[in-house]
Amino acid sequence: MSTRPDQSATAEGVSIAGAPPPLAAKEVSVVYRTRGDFGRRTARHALNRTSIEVNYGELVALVGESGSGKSTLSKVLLDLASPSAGEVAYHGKALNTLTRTEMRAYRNEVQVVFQDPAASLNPRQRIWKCLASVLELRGVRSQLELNEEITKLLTGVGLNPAESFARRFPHELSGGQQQRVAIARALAMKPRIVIADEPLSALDVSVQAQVLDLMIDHQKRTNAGYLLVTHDLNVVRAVADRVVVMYLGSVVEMGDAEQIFERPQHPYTRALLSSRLSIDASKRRIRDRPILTGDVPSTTAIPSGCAYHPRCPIAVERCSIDAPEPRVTGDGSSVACHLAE
Amino acid sequence: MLWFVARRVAQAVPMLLSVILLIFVLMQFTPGDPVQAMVGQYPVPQSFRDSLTAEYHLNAPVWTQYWYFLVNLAHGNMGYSYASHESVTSLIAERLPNTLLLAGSGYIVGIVLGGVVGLITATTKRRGFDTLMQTGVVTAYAIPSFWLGQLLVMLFAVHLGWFPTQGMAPVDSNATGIYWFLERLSYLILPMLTYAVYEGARVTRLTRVSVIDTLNQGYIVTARMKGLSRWQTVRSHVIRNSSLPVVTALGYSFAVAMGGSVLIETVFSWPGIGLLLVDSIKQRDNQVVIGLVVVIAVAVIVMNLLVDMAHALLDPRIRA
Amino acid sequence: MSLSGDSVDTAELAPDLDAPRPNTSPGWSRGNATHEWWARMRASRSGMIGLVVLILLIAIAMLAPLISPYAPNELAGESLQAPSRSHLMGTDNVGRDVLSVVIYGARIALLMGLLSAGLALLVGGLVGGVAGYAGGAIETILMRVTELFQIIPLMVLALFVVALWGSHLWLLVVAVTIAIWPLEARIVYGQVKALKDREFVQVARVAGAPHAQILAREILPNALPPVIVQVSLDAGLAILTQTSLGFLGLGDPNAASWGQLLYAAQSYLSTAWWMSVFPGLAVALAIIAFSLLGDGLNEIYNPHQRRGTLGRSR
Amino acid sequence: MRSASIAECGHEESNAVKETQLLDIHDLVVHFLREEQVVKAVDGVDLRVKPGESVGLVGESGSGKTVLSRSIARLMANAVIDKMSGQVVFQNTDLLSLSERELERRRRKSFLSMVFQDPLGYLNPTKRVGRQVAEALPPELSRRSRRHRVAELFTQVGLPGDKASLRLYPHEFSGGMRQRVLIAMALASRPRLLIADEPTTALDVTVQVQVLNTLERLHREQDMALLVITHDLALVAELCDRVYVMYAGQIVESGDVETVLSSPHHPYTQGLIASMPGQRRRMNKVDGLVGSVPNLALLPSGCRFRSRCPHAFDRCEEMPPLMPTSTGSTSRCWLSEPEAEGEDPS
Repeated sequence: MSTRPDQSATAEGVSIAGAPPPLAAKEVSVVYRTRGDFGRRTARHALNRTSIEVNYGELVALVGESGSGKSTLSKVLLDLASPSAGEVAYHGKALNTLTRTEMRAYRNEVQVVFQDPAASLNPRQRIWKCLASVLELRGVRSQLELNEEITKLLTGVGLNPAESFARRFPHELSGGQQQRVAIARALAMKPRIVIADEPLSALDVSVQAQVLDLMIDHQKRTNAGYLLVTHDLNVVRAVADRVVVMYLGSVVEMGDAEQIFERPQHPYTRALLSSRLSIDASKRRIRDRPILTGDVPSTTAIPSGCAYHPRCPIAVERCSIDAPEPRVTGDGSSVACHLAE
Repeated sequence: MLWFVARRVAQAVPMLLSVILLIFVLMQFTPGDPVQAMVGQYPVPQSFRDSLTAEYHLNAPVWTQYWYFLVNLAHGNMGYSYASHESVTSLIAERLPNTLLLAGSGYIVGIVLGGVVGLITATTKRRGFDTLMQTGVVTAYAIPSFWLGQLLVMLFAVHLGWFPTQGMAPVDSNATGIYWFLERLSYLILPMLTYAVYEGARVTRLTRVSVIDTLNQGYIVTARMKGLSRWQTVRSHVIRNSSLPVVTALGYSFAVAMGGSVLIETVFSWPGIGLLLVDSIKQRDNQVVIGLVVVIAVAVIVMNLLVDMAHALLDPRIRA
Repeated sequence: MSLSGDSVDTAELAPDLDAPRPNTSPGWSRGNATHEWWARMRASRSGMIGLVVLILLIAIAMLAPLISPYAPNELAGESLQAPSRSHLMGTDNVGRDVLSVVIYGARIALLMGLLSAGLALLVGGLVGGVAGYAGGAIETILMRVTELFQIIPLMVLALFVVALWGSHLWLLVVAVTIAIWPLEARIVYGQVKALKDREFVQVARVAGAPHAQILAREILPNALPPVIVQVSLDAGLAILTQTSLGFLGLGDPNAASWGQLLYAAQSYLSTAWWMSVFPGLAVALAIIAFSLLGDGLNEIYNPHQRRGTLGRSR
Repeated sequence: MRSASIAECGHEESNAVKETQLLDIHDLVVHFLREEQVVKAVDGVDLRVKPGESVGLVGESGSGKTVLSRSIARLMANAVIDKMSGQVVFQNTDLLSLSERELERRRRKSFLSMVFQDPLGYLNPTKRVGRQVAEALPPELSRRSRRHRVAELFTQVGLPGDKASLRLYPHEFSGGMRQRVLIAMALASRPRLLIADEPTTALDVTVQVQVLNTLERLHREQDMALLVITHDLALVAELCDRVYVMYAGQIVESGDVETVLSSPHHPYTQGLIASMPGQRRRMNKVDGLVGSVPNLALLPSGCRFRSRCPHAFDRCEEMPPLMPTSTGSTSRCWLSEPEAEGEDPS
């Protein structure tokens, strides 16, 4: 248990020796206790002792199905939700111990792009105002500078002519354009870490690629760290350096993208990969696909032991009793399964 | 379901205590001394003052006072009317059935009428009819109930002479059997109608919105795909589902109706608790006023309880 | 499927989320906001009728001394005279000119209605806003208290306050305010709470915007429209409550108000219909005006659930 | 002029072949009104489904594919329709000419059924699932055989058919199971054609495979034709024999799935395939699409893809008809014309 942080550090193999990762969640749990109608209490275990880190220059993909806690994890990393246990560390320092200046640095450095671009823009602000209020937080004050910066930002995300877009309200833009504005706003803070929570899933197929390109371009150019939260494995395959697979609030496997896709260790990862539809498939592949039975259980009733055991094709008795701890395997990835090699 | 009821009832208790606390707090803010707040502006003899002070522990700290206020209520003791020297409890008990008769009948007629009209306006395709009904609803909604009562009295009672103007029964009546019933009915009709117009307008509006909303749901498309006819779809998928929000709103509207009964009972001199409330206020008979406010609050809480249960019966998602 | 009359959700059938929207489509206010607002207001039948009637009422109230034939409490002639050329709406039981009382009554009704609605917005907005934004225990406590006030029927609550504290003009305003503030509190609370969790507010937090800025720039501008609609409806309710108190004989006996006239009329229903009909009409008109205005504003701010009370717009 | 060109191009099939069609949509036009604008959701669509065939209809949001599918089953609201013309011939009957009563009668037997996206919204939350499925059965059935048949349908779609499950409410099911209930309901009338509108979009990927697998099995075992409407080319690749690609209210390309996916002719199809992340080498921008789908109420003249097309030229100001290509598919692009084939940059 106590050795885990070191283990995961070696597991990722990306962090520079000694220096703590710029953004990391350590053993974070989030439990939402809701009082349902008429006093019935339910506890929703959104995250269960989850650790993850994001380093500069890498693109980490966080994959999982509904209820896997991937959105909660990104909220925790953004300090929009507070963990019930564990902590989020910014350059090795827990968020709630940051000084004012450090907090400001964190707020500057870590930015977000949400799923629904229409909801993430204030409907009553013109694009200019929307970007300006962010730039002002960075200390850009004069009208001239603001105009200049906003033009640069909008052109940077492919919204030309910038002046015309700056004058508009969000609803006058298409979904793809709105998402570009949302990205521009995140970039206005010159972030070194960007957390993108399902940034593509609200967009049309033909627009997804454009938006993805834009983010990848920024990531490569500025050497920023990206945490891409998604359920689309095809996207992950195309762009990720490292992959973290979550199931019901726990990380079941993480490792180098190449390794995860070529040699998945956890049975859930394997099931996830085999359910990826592909247009290369020779016809009727659907008929031959191995089927994972059952649905994702609710986070209010997480199975005992390994949360995956009721659906797992290779589960043994032990799996229903104790929960497997993440273990580093031969090729440097980390997997939480009793039966993994 | 049983659990649901038990939990819901258990929750009503603190609610009740808090409402009584609210009433108590409002009384605390009354200018003048507390005895005066309780009895109103009667010149009361010192002996009565002392007995009240002792009964409600008015010299004790506020929390103790609240406790004895509650204890007295729990024993059904709401004090004595200084005007009539009767116990407040018996005064209210005497008047309550009359209010229930009037409000209940008006409520039922209004709900039935409003439900039917709302369903028709929502499903009909004739725009003109819909607009007409809608305009009617807005108008009915905006007309003060007491004024509508006055208009009805002037038209049907004074001008046409069809119904009596005021009261609940003639002073000296020897009608029996069916005649007795008809006589009572003739007194009931106008105030009941006033109630029903108001309640009906509200229910029409609610039902219309709710039915239109239900018709836009996916399962209506599913029903049509299954080959159900229009009427079958309405019967089996629309009515129950669209009654959910209406039932919820009825809980709130009951409170409004209780408020409205004060006005309607005044117009028609109907001897219910609403009229009692107004008379007591005018006579500064505050013991009665306090008792009435408590009783009305209890009635509203009970009604909300019933509505929640009806809701749970209609909607399986709420149970469990 | 032809069951539904007019409101089929075509957005579901062909969402054009990704198509640039033309400038004429309805939505939140935009370029030339005032201009746009006015254009849409003019397109709303309910809204325009409400606005015109309301402006008329306000004009009457303001110009009362100029247009009213008599002073409100002046004994203008014999009592209980039917409408005639010299007394267009007749005279009341003490010989006042009904028309004059109705005209001056507009002053009291509008003043007291708007005053109580405004005060209720102030109290309710503060309670609801704090509860919605703060969350946690503060939220629970404040909203429970708001609920309590709603258990006692509005009218009964107002009566209770009058019974305890008396019925001077300003106490009536307080009574009505106490009765209707929970309505405002709930709507403000609902708005603020929903907006607080919206993505664009969270983005502002992530960028490090201070609370004051988030409230002022992100939450308030978006919470305001539905609140304005509610205030318009509640102003009508305030007038109704205040007139009702007057009708019960609990209004200020010295102020010439609609409610007071209706109270007096109660004793003369068989002889003097004009004492009831004209002030009642005035009350109904004022309430309809506020309610139509509210509908119109609702159409402007929520164009997608356009369901005007007077049929469709345009 | 446009309809004439559609008639002479398109599928050049003899009458004999035509008669074997299960569903034959000819020049279907559905325009509806929204906020005083005419939305040309379906604008001259030809589409055919043979008995037992599996056909995909691919399009992005705003392409009109949902309106098309609803129009086939006549599940569009009449109130907002601005214009509806053309033919939807199903089993030799033009559905558009049927009266509502006749339509209701036919929906109950061996007709066509639909499965919708978002299963929760399409199930009545206050009714037990068993009863909802039973409603779709012919009314003349006895109570016993009704119950029996519902249990049978449940097992067919992979749900437990025991009494307790039939008495559950929709909210007591998971998303995947709800979708199965909808499928069971659609199967109740033993349809010859099942139209599935985004059947798995709301589901998790592991569950998506389960549901698609069930659909495919039912299609195969019951010889039921499938018309799958989706935005996901991969889903079509795995499930369908033929595919129609829809853009801005029109079919822009159609043909065998393998042919269309391996050698797409229309620049839109090419762009769509290139946009699929799995198709691209890392960081290597192949001809992805630029811009976004046009507003169906404000369509440009000529080829509707013109503004986004990398190959647009003068002639594109004129609307191209659907024309046969060298690979046997059809494409609505001047560059796909046989004589222009040489210049086709694909």
